Amino acid sequence: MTFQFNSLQEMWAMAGHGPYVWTAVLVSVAVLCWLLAKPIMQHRQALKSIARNLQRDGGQLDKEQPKKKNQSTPVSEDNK
Amino acid sequence: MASGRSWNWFHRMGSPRWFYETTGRWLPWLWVLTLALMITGLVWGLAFAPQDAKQGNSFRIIYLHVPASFLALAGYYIMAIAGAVGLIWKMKLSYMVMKSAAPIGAALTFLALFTGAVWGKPTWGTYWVWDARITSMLILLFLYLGVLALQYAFHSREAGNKASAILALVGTVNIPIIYKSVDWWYTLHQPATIKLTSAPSMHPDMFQPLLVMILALYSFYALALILFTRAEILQRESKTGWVRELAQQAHPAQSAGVTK
Amino acid sequence: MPILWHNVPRKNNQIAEKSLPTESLLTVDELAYERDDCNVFNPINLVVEAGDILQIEGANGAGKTTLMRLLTSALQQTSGSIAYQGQSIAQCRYEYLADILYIGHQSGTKMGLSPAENLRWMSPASTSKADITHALENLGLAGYTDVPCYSLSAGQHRRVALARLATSQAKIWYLDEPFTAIDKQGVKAIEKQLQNHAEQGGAVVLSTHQDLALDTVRKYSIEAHADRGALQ
Amino acid sequence: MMGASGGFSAYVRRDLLLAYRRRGEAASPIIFFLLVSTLIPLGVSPDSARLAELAPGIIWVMALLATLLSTESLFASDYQDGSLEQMLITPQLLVLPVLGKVTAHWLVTGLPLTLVSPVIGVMLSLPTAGTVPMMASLALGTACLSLIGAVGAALTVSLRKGGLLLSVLVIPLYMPVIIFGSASVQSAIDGLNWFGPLAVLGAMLSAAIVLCPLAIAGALRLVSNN
Repeated sequence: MTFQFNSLQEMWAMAGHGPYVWTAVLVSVAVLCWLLAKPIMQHRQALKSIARNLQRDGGQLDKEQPKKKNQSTPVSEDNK
Repeated sequence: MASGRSWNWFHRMGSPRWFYETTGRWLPWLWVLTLALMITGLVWGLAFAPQDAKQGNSFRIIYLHVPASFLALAGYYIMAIAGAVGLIWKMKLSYMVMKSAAPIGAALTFLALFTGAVWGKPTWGTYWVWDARITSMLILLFLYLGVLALQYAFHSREAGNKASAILALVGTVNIPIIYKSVDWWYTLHQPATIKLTSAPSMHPDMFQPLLVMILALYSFYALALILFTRAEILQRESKTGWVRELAQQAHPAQSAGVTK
Repeated sequence: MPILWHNVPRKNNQIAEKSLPTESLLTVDELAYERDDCNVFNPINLVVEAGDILQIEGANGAGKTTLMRLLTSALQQTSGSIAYQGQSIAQCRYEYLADILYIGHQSGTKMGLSPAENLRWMSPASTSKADITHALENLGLAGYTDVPCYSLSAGQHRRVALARLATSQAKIWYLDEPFTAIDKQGVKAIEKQLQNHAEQGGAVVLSTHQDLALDTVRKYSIEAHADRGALQ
Repeated sequence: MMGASGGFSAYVRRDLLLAYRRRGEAASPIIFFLLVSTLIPLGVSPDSARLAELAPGIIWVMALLATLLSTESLFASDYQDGSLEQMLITPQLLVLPVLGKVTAHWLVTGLPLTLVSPVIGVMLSLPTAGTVPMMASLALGTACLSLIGAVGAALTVSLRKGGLLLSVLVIPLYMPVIIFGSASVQSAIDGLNWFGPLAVLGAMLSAAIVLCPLAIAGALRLVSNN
């Protein structure tokens, strides 16, 4: 395994094929990075907006849970 | 029931929370593995692999093109299987995985097409040739776009999930047929082009970095899929207690007012 | 493959103790339906016996139509069970479907067909031509039996669909807002049919905002689940 | 509620009757087929040698588009007037009425297209050796197209603007059909054996008859409700 080029310049030029190879590399790296960055941003935004909603609802987290449970028991049962 | 216990792991796996917490532990390792493989493969392929006798340095694009094509196709099957699991066992998590797999697969298919076109210019003298593999890739891209478009066409998330799962399954049945047909069609028309070096006949010095790059993309795929799915889980499970706690821990300043 | 769309509802052992009489025509236990992770209504428990006329009440958006579609198995419940004569409708699906009649918001009449053809299509194969004409005439469609449906009014469309009640051999009738666009006389005629059906041992489940003139009607009201309020 | 609505043939007959009542609308794919084929000589060249070279492919592409055009409405009116809902609760396997409806659709679009195609063959100076293979491949191929298109139609039935989306979903799935359809015509013209591609088309049709109704039934049950 040896370095195939005499210098970095030569590697950049790739004997005339440089533009093609490096375009492919750059675009690939960009797309792959985007694929990782996008979910990370989404993740962050989701956490932020959930936290914001919690604040807006002012402690709903504690109040809401038992209230829901009450309501989910059958309310109207008028068979028979 | 005897079967009840052996299916336990399966249902636990279906829990978004379990998935979120478990993959959270894997993530750092997966990041390290992906980056290491990717850097090794790229440097090896771009700088140390010998150049191709006929194609010269342009052949180095293979280190991006082939792994991307691999994962693009495998990704479709992953998406379809996730969709099928969702349909059969009504597992919410697998729909989330399916939904996450679609953009990743579409992006990788685009990448395969793009690198193929860039590679085609120095090799064939033109960016686009109706080569069997490239045509199949193009159809695969359309299949991905169909699933993505259908997913977002519905107001109801559930309807979108089910519809795109069915479409993905139909596509899975069709993919082998499409590939075979396109292959056959290509041999029928036989345009005079230079055949690309196919992997098995490659020199080991060229093949080893390719193997590393394929592994790198597999690892990358797993990483991206997990990241997308985790983001999706947070959005969908935003009403559950554990996600709320998570949000409060992440942004204590914003939810500080709650306790007052 | 069919497993894809006929799932067996989950067992609910909380209510199992409530000794259900097997002869009940329809038994609904803790029925719940989630749409996009939101419960549509509070869990529903009801029993329908032969001879019952059950009116489903509820505000707009409470989930009356959803309930109707669950009962007719056009939708699959998220949890809870529906049993027909003591047997889960997932198990005796075709038997159950052969014994029910459902008229929804959209009545299912084809514009391109005449009322007689429509009724023919929606009636049991054994229905005679005279029965069909008679059923249509009973609902004030005499003289319209052979004109194409697209020349009829909305109320007349509804009447064509409701004429099925006369030819049907189903035990349970599910009627979703049957009186929309129907005039007073029509309502009376249909109410009479409902009563007859009940007296002959059938059952009717209908949703309507109108007060029925029948004295034997039982009412069941459903409420939108708190989940859905939280969304808005 | 079993009755006349049950079964495969009842749905075929009803849909044929409905199509007959709306003849003008039912004929539009055929008219489209004829109209577009007059555009080709205008757009490409009236030179019969050049037309003959392109004819197999062009006829197939147009037949595909004509079928696609009519596929959107396959379940749309049933969805709007509530008869789809009734179909879902008939006490029988859903694949039977589904297959009935698709068969009727083929009888109304694919079959007339096949019968009209020799006329278009003449207009586009398709060599006479290609006429019989063209009709045979269109007959088999349009049946495939109807079945595959119906999957897309079922998936998009509850969407208000499903038409464009339908073509995005369905055209990639159509590709094997068009490859083998036009290839059988082309091989006949070139004096080669054209039964091979036709046999593949037949195999595709039988696979589609088995698999597509399942997908359609599943799509209607799971998606049209929401």
